[in-house]
Amino acid sequence: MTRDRLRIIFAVGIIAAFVGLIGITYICSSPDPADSERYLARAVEETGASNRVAGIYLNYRLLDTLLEVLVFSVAVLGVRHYLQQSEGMKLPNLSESEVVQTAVNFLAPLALLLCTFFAVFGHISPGGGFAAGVIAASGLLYVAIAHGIQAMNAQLNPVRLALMEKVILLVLLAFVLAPAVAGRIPLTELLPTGTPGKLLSGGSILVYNILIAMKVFVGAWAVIAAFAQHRGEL
Amino acid sequence: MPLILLPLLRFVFATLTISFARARKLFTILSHIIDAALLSQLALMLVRGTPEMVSVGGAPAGIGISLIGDQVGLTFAVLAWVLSAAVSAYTWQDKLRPYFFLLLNLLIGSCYALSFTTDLFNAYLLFELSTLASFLLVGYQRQPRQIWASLHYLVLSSLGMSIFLLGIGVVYAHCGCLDLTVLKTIVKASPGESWVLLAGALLVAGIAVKAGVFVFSLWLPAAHARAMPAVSALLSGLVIKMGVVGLFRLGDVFPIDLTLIVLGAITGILGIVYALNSYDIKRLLAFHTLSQIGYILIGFGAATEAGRLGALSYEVAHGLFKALLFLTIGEAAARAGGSDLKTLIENKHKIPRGTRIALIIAVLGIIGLPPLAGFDAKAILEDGLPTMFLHLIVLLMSVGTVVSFAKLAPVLFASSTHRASRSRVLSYAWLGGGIILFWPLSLLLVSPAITLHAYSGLHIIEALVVIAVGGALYFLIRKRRFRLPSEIFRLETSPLIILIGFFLIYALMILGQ
Amino acid sequence: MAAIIAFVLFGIGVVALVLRRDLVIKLLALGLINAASILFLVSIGDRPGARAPIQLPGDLGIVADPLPQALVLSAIVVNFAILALALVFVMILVERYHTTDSIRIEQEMAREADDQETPCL
Amino acid sequence: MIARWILLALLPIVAGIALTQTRRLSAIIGMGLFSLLLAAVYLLMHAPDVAITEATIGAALVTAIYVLAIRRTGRLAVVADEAPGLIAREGDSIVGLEYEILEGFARQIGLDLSVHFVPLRRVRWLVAHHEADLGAGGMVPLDSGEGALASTPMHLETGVFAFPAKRRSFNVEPIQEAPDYEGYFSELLEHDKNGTLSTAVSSLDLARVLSLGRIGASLQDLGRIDGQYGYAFLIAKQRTRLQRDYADYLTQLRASGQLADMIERHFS
Repeated sequence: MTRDRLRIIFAVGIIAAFVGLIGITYICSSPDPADSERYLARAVEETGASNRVAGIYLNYRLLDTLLEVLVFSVAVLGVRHYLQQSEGMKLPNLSESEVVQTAVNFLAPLALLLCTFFAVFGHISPGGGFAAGVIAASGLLYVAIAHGIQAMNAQLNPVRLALMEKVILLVLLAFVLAPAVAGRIPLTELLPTGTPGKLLSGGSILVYNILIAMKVFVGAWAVIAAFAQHRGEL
Repeated sequence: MPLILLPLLRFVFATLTISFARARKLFTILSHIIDAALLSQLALMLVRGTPEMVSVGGAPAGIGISLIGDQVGLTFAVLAWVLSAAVSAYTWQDKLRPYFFLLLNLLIGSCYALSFTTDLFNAYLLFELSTLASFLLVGYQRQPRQIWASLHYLVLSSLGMSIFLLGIGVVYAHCGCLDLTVLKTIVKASPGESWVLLAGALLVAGIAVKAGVFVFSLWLPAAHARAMPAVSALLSGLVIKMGVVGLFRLGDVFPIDLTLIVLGAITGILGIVYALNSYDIKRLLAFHTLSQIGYILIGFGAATEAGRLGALSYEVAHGLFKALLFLTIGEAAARAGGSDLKTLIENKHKIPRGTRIALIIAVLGIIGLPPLAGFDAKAILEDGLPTMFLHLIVLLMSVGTVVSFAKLAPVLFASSTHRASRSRVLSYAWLGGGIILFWPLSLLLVSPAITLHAYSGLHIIEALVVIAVGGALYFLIRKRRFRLPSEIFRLETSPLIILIGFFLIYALMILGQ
Repeated sequence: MAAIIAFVLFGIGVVALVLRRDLVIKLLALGLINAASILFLVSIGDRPGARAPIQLPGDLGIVADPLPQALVLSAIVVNFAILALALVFVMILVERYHTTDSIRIEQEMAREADDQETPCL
Repeated sequence: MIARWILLALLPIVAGIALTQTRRLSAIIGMGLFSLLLAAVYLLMHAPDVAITEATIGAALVTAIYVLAIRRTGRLAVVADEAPGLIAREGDSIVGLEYEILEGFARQIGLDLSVHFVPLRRVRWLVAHHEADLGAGGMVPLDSGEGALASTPMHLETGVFAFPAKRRSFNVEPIQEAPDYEGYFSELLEHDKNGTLSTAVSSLDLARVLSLGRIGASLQDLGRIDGQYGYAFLIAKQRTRLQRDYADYLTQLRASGQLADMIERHFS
């Protein structure tokens, strides 16, 4: 008992010391916001996206975003690989009550609308491909809750979805690679930047947002479906 | 352009491998040929004195993500290519899912990208990508112990990466940029300020978790010992080195020379101590990975030209012989039915001849017999050490290496009628050839004057004496058993130890200014 | 101030990671640790009197620094990937050992085949 | 501004509460709430993109997969203390009266039966914390007032016997509790060999007494405790629907005479 308590005190002590040390040092070093103005001076004109975050995310830091998509794909792949190997089993239907059905009829189109909005206007207003994809996938989850995952899976063939995911990833990679092969190194000069604030502006950002939204939608749905079908005992 | 194409093409091949599983072998050959062409183009540019540098994204260098093909990066990229080829050959005939090769390609791609990037956040993402890929690779066979080791790896490494992210935050708050080349001038202009110390300590502690530094990489022995041989080889040869390359890059910016030396000494000595007490050979190799990282860190921390080059060559040399050791021991263990020493000795006649010869070369390489890889790299490194004390530590580590590998001696000699498959032999020959021909090859990296100096009589005698002393010591202490704390490797304790390690780094950075 | 909260959250996460024995809760703690470092990054970009970084050219109002926000988007996704994959591995372990208690799993594993070095020679 | 401070101050509190929960579901939902709060904080920190991403990924997606993962659909999870005759391993299969009842019940409500053998103390804990649906293996019904646990109707009569503290004299206080030794039945046998049986055990039910006797343990001075006892399954108090289902099933089993058949087969 005392040994356990000692352990707890020891752990909390060390962690508190860590938090205290970095907290105090950081506050005392008094960071000056003016130091990080570098990115503010540029951006909108260069990327053509009035949402500066999208401009940085899909233009200056395109490589990061690509890596992020890859990380997400690895996660989807891993989840699918490990959860599918457990033997094929009959899927339980979730709930099917009237109320849920009605709610879903209202929620699912809303999710679709939000998804489209976030993906298409991601360079003008907040949003972006990733959020759009996840929202669409959760919309699908509502539908699945109402109609049962089994019915869902009959309509959305997992194999075809997996294929679609790969194709989208390839298209995305091709889109990133095309300028590099053509010798246009910054990787972002494929489409004109246009006038910031208009729908067709921001160069390739719009295309990337839509591609990422599709990719993430398929991936997120695959993850959700894998977890929903798995009859674990956790 | 090759700088971008190298990683991106690997990612494309990764996707292709899983889309068209049948054409996997074609893709493997194709990707290695393309990579070789691109790498030689980069090497040519480096030799001409104009290393390629590009900035990705529509922003000038320092704001967008910059990639640079310098010596450190290119060396590591070449190592990645060599090991990728070796592992591809080793798994040529294995019935593995396309999923495995996808992860392999992603891992190699992220190694390429990491060796060139100078952007902190990009490095963070690459570390995470490689963590996830190797996490899945370790658990590939779904054995519970692999899964547990994998999970441990993921938890610690993700904790480390969060610490790294805090470091990125501190850097950005003060400098407004994440590019190491720009950071260098800013940090040089403000020596000894508290935020420099804080940011440096956070970044170093975060990377150290991935780099195989002893008090941080507590996940390493389990993960490396339990994964498949091909995966262990990559983890030990490459994934650990990603962290080391990260430390090299940070070493150029932050004042962490003393930190690296002390961490190197600690990990070197403790790794040896644990290795001496290991009788499961895969575990022994895993602990040796830790101890060998010690050489590299000490060499780099010495901050001399020869020390730096020695560290780089040792990084390559270690990648070669450790990968070969893991591959051969893996096959031997599969044939013998277990990887602990007793089983290996009892079934040593089942080990194929090709495997045994490769194993002998690898062991001779790691204990530093002239003129193999270990000797060459170690000699260059020792030339760069400024003080006698460091020499002594390095000598101690060398003796320890010999002592712990002397255990393997009975396995090495036996007659056998078994034969290894052709692709495996090719893979062994590829790595073994690298170990034997290391000296001529190292001329590409190191100037001839330094390399020749390494072959002075003194070094050769020293290496032979070390081997003799190590062998003799082994006979003296082989009956001794001592218990080492294994508590620190548990999931409940290791996060705390990482935090304690952070205090150590912080203190060393204050001392080292 | 938000930075301090972020550090505190980081601390809470590590405490839970070390002291809670349930693996699922350990993973949630890991998610908290990541979320804390993300909060820290976002807090850097914020400045008094700023607006969200969405503006047309020629608009000279003070906006929050967009770069940390862009970085953080990636970090959130990475966090999700880690949590999902780790959860899958925990599920596999639970199927094998019927418990999520990390210490019990360690014990079971040690009992199953003693991982301790078998001395020989 | 004030809203932001309040939300920021709430963050550690919510995180702390969420991570100290014993029930996993509460912890997961707590962390989902934390993510939502975090998204609100981001919104107030002028980072709408981050807020949207955090709300969709951190709050929705992560919470969704964690909840999906911990829900045990399609399985009737039973934890049992091994009790020969009632529910016990025999080679690779499981046999016994209770197992047969459970099998039938699981089939009736359309679930797969999965049985895990754990020590007795753990059976109670697991059922009480909703980690398992039913607890089996010679469970004697508890007083209804006891914590989060309830018991199903009895399916087999039994007696409870008290072990004297010292073997010499027989002077048993009536003990209300069910068997309260710790550990597996096989561990009990170890105690018998060591002669420490009476200190390890205070009371035992009939099935275990019989099997102890069968192995040759000395059962002198054993006293029957007064009262009506029977075997039942443990179930969490809140699972009223499952309780009702089981009660219906048992009544049906009894009415059709199948239960009597089973008892006959297993205990004669």
